[in-house]
Amino acid sequence: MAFGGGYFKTTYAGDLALIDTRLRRAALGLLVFALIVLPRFASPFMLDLVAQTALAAVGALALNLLTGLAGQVSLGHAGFIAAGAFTTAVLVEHRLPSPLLALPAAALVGAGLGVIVGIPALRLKGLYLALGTLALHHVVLYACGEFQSHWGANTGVSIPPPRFGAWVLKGTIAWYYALTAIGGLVLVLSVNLQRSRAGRAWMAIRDREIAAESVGIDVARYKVLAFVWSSALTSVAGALFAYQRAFVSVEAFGFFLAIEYIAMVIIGGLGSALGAVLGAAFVTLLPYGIDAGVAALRVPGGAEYYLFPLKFGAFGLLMAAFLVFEPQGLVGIWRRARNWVVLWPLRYRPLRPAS
Amino acid sequence: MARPALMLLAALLGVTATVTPALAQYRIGMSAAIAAVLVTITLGILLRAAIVLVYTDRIRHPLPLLGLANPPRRLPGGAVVSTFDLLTVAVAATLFVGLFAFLRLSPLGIQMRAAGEKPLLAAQRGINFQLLFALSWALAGFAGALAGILYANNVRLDPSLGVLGLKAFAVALVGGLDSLGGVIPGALIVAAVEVLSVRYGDPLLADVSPFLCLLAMLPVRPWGLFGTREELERV
Amino acid sequence: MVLRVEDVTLDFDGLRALSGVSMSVDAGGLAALVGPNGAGKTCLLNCVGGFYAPTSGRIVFGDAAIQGLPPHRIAAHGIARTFQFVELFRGMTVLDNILLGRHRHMRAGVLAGALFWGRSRREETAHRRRVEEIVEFLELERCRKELVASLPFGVQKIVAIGRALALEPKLLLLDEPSTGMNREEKENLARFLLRIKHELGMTMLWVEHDMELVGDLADTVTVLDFGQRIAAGPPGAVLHDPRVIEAYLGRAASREKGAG
Amino acid sequence: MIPDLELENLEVVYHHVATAIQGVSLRVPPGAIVALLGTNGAGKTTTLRAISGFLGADDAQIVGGRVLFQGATVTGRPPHELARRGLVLVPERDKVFETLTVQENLRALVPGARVDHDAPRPPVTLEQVFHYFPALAGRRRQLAGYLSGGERQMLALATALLCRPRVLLVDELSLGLAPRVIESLMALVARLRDELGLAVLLVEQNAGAALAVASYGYVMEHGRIVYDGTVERLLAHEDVREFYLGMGRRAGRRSYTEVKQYQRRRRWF
Repeated sequence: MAFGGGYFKTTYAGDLALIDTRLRRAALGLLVFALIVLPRFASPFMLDLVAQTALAAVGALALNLLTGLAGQVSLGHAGFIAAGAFTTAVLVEHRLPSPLLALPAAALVGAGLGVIVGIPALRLKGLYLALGTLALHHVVLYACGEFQSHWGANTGVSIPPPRFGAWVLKGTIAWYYALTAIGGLVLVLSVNLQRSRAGRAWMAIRDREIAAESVGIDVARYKVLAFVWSSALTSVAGALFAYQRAFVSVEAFGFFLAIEYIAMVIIGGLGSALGAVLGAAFVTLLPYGIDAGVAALRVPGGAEYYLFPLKFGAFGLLMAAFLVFEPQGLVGIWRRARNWVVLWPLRYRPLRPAS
Repeated sequence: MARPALMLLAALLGVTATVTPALAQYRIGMSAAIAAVLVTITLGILLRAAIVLVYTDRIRHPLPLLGLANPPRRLPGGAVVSTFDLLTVAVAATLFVGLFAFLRLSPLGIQMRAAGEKPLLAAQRGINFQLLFALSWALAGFAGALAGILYANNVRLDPSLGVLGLKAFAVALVGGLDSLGGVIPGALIVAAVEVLSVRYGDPLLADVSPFLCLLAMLPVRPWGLFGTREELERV
Repeated sequence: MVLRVEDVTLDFDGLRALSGVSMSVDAGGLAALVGPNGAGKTCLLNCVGGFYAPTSGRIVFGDAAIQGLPPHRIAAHGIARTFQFVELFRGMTVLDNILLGRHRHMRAGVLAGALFWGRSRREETAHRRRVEEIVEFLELERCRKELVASLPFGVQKIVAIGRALALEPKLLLLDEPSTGMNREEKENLARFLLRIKHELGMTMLWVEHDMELVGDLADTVTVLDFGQRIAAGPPGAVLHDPRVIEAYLGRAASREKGAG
Repeated sequence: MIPDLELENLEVVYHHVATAIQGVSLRVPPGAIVALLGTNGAGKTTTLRAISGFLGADDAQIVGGRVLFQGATVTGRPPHELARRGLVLVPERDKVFETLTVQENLRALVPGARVDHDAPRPPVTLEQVFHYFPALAGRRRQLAGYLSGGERQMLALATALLCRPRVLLVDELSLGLAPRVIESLMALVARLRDELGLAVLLVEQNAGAALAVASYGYVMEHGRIVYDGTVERLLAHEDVREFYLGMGRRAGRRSYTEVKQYQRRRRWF
């Protein structure tokens, strides 16, 4: 990092390694071990929370790929989630409930929608793009709503548990392992992307489009690619969401969900994979935290009525607090803490010697 | 729970909602436009929570409560519109002319445009840009609130009225974000499409029609019908 | 002749930025382009680099006419450039910035990059080696893992040259590389420019305001004023041309020249 | 005499961790032009920004020392307040409002109501501005974004003048300008000092141009002032001559083709 001393590498491969010290390797091993043995100790409710967080992290990582890396703001990611979920629902309605069909189909639908937004995005910037994606979200929801009422299932569509041959993915613990593994895999893939050619090209476009062109990056191609990959991944998350909840209804994918996803990447810290995961955990767990807080305070009856606006308001307050006080998000706090430890007992990094 | 506590909480939400924009807009590391969108949404979330806390989310019709009437008027040419419809048009026109004059001619308006372009330079020239940002948010809030009042009296009052704001985004973009003059044709087009899709389509379609307008316009003229085309970046 | 600009005219909203400019750059040469602010130097560079499409005229690079091509296609032809205000990728490290210069020479796609195994990993290592050569060439070892945004402007300008060199171009366009440098840094820059010319054999088209640098280093000088070429030739002759002194250098500068 | 501007041991830190300047002290007496020279990254621009007030977006803090303006401590005051008091910065980049016309750029500031009238400062009128910068008068209706580099610098100076400065902080006046333009702008700064009685702190890479008009100079390296003195003393210093003016040991300018193939060392202390 930017500190003077530290570890010296003798090969480029060594310098490229993600986990480069014994301490980090040990910490990672411990974390994986803890996640594996967790079901022996935790309640099903806790496991479900972890699983939900992992699923949200997949969506947040996908959005981070688009917004954090490539710099293309999307307010319509709930639309892609809805598209994935409803792709599954449509297949189920056509008696094709196999996840081996539904997941690739969701990815394809997502990729297609990605192209549909990606191509106008070539000429759009900032505000226009954000609102364009928001518009797409509304249109996708309209289409989903039409489908829902068309099939006569006004409340929603039930989804059977995913079946892989003879084995059925069912129960809290199974879902916990499946979703945590998927979340971990997507995290590793996103981290890798950031240190390879395509990820660098996206970051270049984010930082300075004109300079990106000057080094020979086909900006148009890479922008569309970012939309396609991000929305395909998000749609797969949507399909998983449908299977896990076993139910799909258009009400679940409203404007607020889109805001939740953008909040995840912002509260977590834009452009950082770790941030996306932290943000996903934060936003997913927040409502339960408030529930627990209300329960602990033993407020008199009738309080449930106010719970929804309370959650809403707390969410807004936290968003505002992060926007104002910590634009770097949770990852910024983490970096500061790390700097504090590394620099201790000094407070500031000294000026570098003459170069 | 005690009602005063809720009121206090609502007040806290409201204050945060009004202070956030001015503070957040220049701190955030992203482009100003994105920061503005996020801040607007946050603000919406906060205000909505505050409103539900205080007033609950029942739908109301304020007009009879205020003891006002909204009689229909016959226009020359035979069309019939409500009084508040006429009032809305009049208010919109006044607001439009007033804003135009303010931003083009008054020193404060010029300072506002200056601070919008380069907050730091404005500060270095003795302009308190945070005050100006707060003022511009207040102006926007005032105009939005006027729209809300007129709509609530004319149609109904409920907390999900905020969706109107999303339509306003569509209008602003179709007209061209940097063109005050584009607002009127933009609004006319969006409204016409909405009315026509109620008439010939279904009401659900009408709800998304502003967004369809937006999506149709963006690939063709991304800078809006009357906006200025973004110049090539200087290098 | 590596680059030929033939009768290029460029209009913006009725404003004529370039009118009928012609010039050529010989292989291996260091050609300077000078002139007052707003004379159209950067516009000409932008036409060659593909950021502006000339209203009329031709730009020939090697055997190919390149006017009006998009910038990334021009980069693929072997033209790299630096910018007046560096335009680096501020949120990335020096290494990543220079690695981006290798983009055109690399192959890995999105999926290969996400997996980061086998071929894409070997490719990354191989190009990292090339980047280290550039880091060493430009003496940037100390800051290779620093974020570009935290570096002083003068160092950023050198990083920008490094990013352009990583493209392994045949022609390097430099837009006021010495702006914001003091004498000492300019001497370093001069050293790098001479080494690029002699050791890498690259052809350079160089927009510059510092007449001492131009006088000492350039092989040929072209002077623009109000979008027109007013003089061209070896620096010794051009910088004493009365018209150039009148339009650009001013009296004091020419006195200095006379004395030195 | 109280200096118009004085820095006492100023220390600035970026992003809560990175030290940018450590213990800078300097004085700008009334009516003087003081030059601040230094290599890139020495902290010159940071010093100017620290004087004229940081914004939250910079993520920088003054963690030690004081800024005194006409005897009063103004450390960490917001930029607009400092500008109104008469401490006005002409920044290095982003110095005009490009989407406004020249006239609007000037008019955004003209109404004197916001500036306190009792301050012993020269009133500056639009006529005066056009008198100093006749080139701007002809371009009143043009968008500032279309101005050339020299004209932009003039407009930046003009809007700074309209803030009725006591002390003018100028960051890289000569950046990217033609030799002829630099010459005339430097002469203009000297003229403003003479006619309006301004004090000027001139931050420059172009040491030759700055020392031609300044009376006193500071040399800054690695966040510290390493050498200071009258212009005569600076011009006599061997290292200033070698590293900032490019003079060889012998008389006359050293050619760039004679550069050494290694980094040279300098010896300030």
